[in-house]
Amino acid sequence: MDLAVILQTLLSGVMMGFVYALVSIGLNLIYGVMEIINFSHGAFLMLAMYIAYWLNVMAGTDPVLAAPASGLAIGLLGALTYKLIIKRVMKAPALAQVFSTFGLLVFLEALAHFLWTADYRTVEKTAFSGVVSLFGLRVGLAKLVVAACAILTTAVLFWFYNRTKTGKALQATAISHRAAKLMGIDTDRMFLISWILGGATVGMAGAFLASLYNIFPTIGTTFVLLAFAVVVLGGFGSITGTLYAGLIIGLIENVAGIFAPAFKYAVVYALFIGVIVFRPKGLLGR
Amino acid sequence: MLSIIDLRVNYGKVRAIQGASLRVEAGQLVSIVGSNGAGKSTILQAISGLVPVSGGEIWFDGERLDRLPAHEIVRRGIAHVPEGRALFGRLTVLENLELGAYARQYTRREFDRVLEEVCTMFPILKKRARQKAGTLSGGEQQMLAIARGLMLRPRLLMLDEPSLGLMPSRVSQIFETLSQIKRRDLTIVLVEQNVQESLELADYAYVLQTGRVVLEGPGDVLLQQDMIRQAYLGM
Amino acid sequence: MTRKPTKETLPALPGSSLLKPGFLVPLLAFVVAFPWVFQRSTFQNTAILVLLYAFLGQAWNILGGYAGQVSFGHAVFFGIGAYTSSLLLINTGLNPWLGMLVGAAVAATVAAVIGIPAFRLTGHFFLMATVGFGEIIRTLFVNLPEVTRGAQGVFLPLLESSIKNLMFRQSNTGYYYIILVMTVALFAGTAWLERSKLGYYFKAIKEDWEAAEALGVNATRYKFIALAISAALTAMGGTFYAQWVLYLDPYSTMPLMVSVQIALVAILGGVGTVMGPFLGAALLLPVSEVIRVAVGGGGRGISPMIYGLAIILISVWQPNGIMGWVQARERRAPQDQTGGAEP
Amino acid sequence: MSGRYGLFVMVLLLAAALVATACAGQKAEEKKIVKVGVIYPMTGDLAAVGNDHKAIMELAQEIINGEYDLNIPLAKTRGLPNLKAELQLVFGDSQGKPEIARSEAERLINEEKVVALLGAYASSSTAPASQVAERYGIPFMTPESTRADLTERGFKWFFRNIPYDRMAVESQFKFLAAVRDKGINVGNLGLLYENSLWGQGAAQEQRGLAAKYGFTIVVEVAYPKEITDVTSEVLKLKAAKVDTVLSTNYINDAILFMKAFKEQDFTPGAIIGLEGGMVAKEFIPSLGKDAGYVLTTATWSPALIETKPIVGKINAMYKEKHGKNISAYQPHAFTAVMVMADAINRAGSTEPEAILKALKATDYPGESLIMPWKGVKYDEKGQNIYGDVPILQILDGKYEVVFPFELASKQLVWPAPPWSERK
Repeated sequence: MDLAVILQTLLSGVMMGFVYALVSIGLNLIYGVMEIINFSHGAFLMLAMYIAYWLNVMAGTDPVLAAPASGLAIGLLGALTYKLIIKRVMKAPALAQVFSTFGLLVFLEALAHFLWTADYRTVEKTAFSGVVSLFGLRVGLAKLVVAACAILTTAVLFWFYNRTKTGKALQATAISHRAAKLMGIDTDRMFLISWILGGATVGMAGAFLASLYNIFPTIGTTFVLLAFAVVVLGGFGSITGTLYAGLIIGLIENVAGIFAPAFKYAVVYALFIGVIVFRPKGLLGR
Repeated sequence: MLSIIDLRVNYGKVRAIQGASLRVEAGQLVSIVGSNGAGKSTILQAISGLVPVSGGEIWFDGERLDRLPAHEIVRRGIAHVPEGRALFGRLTVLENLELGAYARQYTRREFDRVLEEVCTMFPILKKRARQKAGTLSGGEQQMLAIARGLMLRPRLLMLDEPSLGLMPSRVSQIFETLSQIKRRDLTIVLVEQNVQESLELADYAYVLQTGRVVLEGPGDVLLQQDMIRQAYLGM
Repeated sequence: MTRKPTKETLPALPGSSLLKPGFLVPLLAFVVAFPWVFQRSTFQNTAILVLLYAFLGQAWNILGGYAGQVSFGHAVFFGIGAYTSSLLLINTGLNPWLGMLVGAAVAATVAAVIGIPAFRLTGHFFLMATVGFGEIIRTLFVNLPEVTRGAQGVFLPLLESSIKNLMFRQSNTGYYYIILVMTVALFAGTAWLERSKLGYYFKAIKEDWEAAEALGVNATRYKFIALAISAALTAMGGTFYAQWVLYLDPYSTMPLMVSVQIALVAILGGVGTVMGPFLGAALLLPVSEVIRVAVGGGGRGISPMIYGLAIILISVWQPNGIMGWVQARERRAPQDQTGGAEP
Repeated sequence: MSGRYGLFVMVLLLAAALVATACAGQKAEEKKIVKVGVIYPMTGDLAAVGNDHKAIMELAQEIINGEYDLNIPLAKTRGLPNLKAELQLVFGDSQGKPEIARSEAERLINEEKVVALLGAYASSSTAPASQVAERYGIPFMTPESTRADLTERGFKWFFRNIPYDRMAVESQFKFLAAVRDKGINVGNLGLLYENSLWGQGAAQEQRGLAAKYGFTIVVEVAYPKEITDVTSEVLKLKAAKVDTVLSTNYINDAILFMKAFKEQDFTPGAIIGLEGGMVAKEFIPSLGKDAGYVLTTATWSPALIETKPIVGKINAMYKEKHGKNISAYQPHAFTAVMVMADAINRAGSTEPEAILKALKATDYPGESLIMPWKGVKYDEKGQNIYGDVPILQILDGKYEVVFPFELASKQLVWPAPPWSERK
């Protein structure tokens, strides 16, 4: 195998890595703060993709520019999910929590099917088409833009999480609800914020991804299992970890794709199990 | 300043506190002593809103606390340094202190001044500012927990077993610190297993047994009581 | 006194009113008479699905409900059971009943191997690991065509109709009674388990792993036992499914959705209770069927919408499942009685 | 106390609801009606297909029961003249699940008393549903399930109109051989396929036929169909110096691969698909000009709307009703209704054995089909032997027939121009 292929594979892996990281961050945020797995995360992603798609069809908005709108909308959906469902099952057994978000997943996917049918849709009017060639390495411009947006969004979130008072309070809540309360942190508000942020990031991710993928009601499921792997690998509650884990999974997926494409997700899951068993706090967990 | 009237707390069927009344006057250091499971920690948790109150009332400066959520109570100026310290181990010492001031809307300058003030009491924390809280030694962690509570500039400081699990030399250091804090006219509620020291320090003290106040009085008076001496001091 | 439904206020046998003859005898009479009363094949097929999922849900319940280890990977054991007996039948002509036992043994073995790493985990981590194993094993089934015929799947040969062959050509009644007997036996076994030492150990592990260890219960060992029993039973359900549908492939027998459906039946019914999985299956499957018939074929996803909504509502309002509701009524019942005695 | 009775009442109510909803469908027995059952996925992942099929099959039913001036058997007369009855299609929803397909087949046979079954799109549903039909001795016709061994089960009651995968793959290789005979360099083959039932089966056929026709396969890339990134798969093809790609994809992955081919500047001489994604209605709209030069087998082609009058007429009727053209596998569903109705009419009876006999004697004329086939005639396994599989190429944004050469609507372009030279 020549060097060019290896480099191209690595590059492609890194690009996908950023995308996976962005898709996963919201999941991690919510789990980190509340210890609730949001199974409907994939449906959030799917809805965001549809928002970007319809904005493109109706107003000609480029999907990348639709990100704020879809981020806002899905952030709101996150808030509603928290207020209407999660808050009511917080004291319930963990199983009820799992199934409430699972029910939401089924509901939202069916809703998308009802509203927009099962047809595959593709964003047709995009400003970023064509291919960028650099030292013989080739990347689709759209993918490059998506990766850049993913990095930017992650950076902003990172800043928010580590440099603002609310960000610190979120971290404190993630570490211990009780200790956070003793600091005068309104944990209920932090839960709400984590759902809003979780929704908003996956909402933006969905808009970015809309230009790369076909859009259909069950598209989210494809990503969400990988997102779980990313979150576990990176360690719960760690944004940096999620970023690195996204990169690792992107790379593994691409390298495995060269050698045994049929097994590539199996390799990812095997690694994922290995990590949770031997390093339950994540590869980079503290 | 703080008055607790006929407080009752249940955990499921277990009645942890079954009608306890306590008073804390401004500027006092009040000790609560009692054996394990007597309900000492539960009283502090009830005050700071961590456990729901099943009956009775808690008043603080003319305001009823027992209906408020925990974060509102902290905003009233009540700092609770819980048993086991509840530090944010993944965060740095400085970040822990910042979070201690979360409920206060300090300006940058005010924050720096409060931080300076607290750090003069615990110089070691300044040295460790960038270190993760989880990597500190037990004594240092306790210092940090107290310092974090002080960052609130509390009107009432509640300490739960500050000396628990520390080496004897560290224990005396903690009590040294406590008396230092006391000198600054802060109102303090102290829950301690080291009955001797805590009573020596206390202006007033309560003895708890199975969720009830069985004895109360000024610290030095209680220290003379036979029951205390037999039950807790082994004399 | 508060009347919150806490652990301490539960009766010794939760939901026991559903285990009394007053409820069981009419229920049994109903299920035994069912195929004679309802001869339409829709009813019979739905009833078979209900019983099959009650069986699978109960198998899941032993691990997930009693021993408290929540798995989202049971489709693997289901698939292993279905495949083992079917491949043995095709390749060696082994009787499906024997194949069922072999499948159960294989599933238990695989379960034990999975358990070695997975039982180092708890809670959400264990759950995620079972999802991962599910995906890995399904991938293996797809990609080892020499053994499993890969994605091509397996057609079962049509044998003569008989109980011995576990195959009936014209009528569903045979299938119905076989799965009925299997289900009743499993439910009786579970009722026994609940009172047995083993069941007690399981519950101890679920409530407090460390305390169980401290009491001298070898928690890990009993977790393995629960997993092996659960996997073996699930595999038996798989064999029944294979003999009934007569066609298998990894995408339709082993997807995550089957794992979730198995767990869902038990959870909606009420985990850690004997009757829970039956109630869950009896509610969930016919309801989705009724919605589908009522809304019509071209429903464009209305029926899954209602289904999803129903799951959300149940988890919000009755997080302990249908049995939670039954138990709440039972707790109220004695008070009603005393209330009635007073003038 | 009332808890357990409440529950019991609940169960009974449920049963009552079932009875009520099921009975609602049972009335209007006055008119003489012949029922044919249809099983398709109406909900779930494949719902779009099922609903599209239902729409066009209802059109077929209308044509049979009404009077239309079309050159199709039964069109000019009302209903089934030999039985003096109307045809009624009864639809069942498989949800795309084998066990539901099985249940629906039984329901249609036992409760709706259908005389024949059509369906069920996915081979994994067709297999169990047709097994039920076999057990009950009712004819089962699949319009579009292509899995090869469906007709290898030795079933007496099973019929298939569509040329199955082996025939389509055979067509790919006949085409390759013909191209080679013209002096074009076909070069090394690479197999690219989605790793489930369909893709694995196609690859198996392709391996066998490559050996038979003397072509070399240098690389095989099987990928899971839920794939999110295909760059490494494309690199693998590129690194293996593949000249011709035989590509078996669903629509989602087909589009991802085409995008990645372009991104990685991978231009094989030809990309030859096996229907599926390459003929899906979204393929050309999603890719625009990047879909150009793709070759694919196709049992049906939209080009027929213009080239074959009968297809144009049916399409016009469909378009008037539903506002869109017929596409992909819909014509197969339409054809199945027509062929089955014709057989029942010829049988002159609703006795299964009579219908079976009529089906076996089927020789449906090609000019009455909205398919490009010579006709419909079954071999002893129930496979339609007249199903030809032409090869289409996407030229100027349209599907054009390029093979067999004598039927070509446009000249084949091989090799495809490199990405950089496309306008």
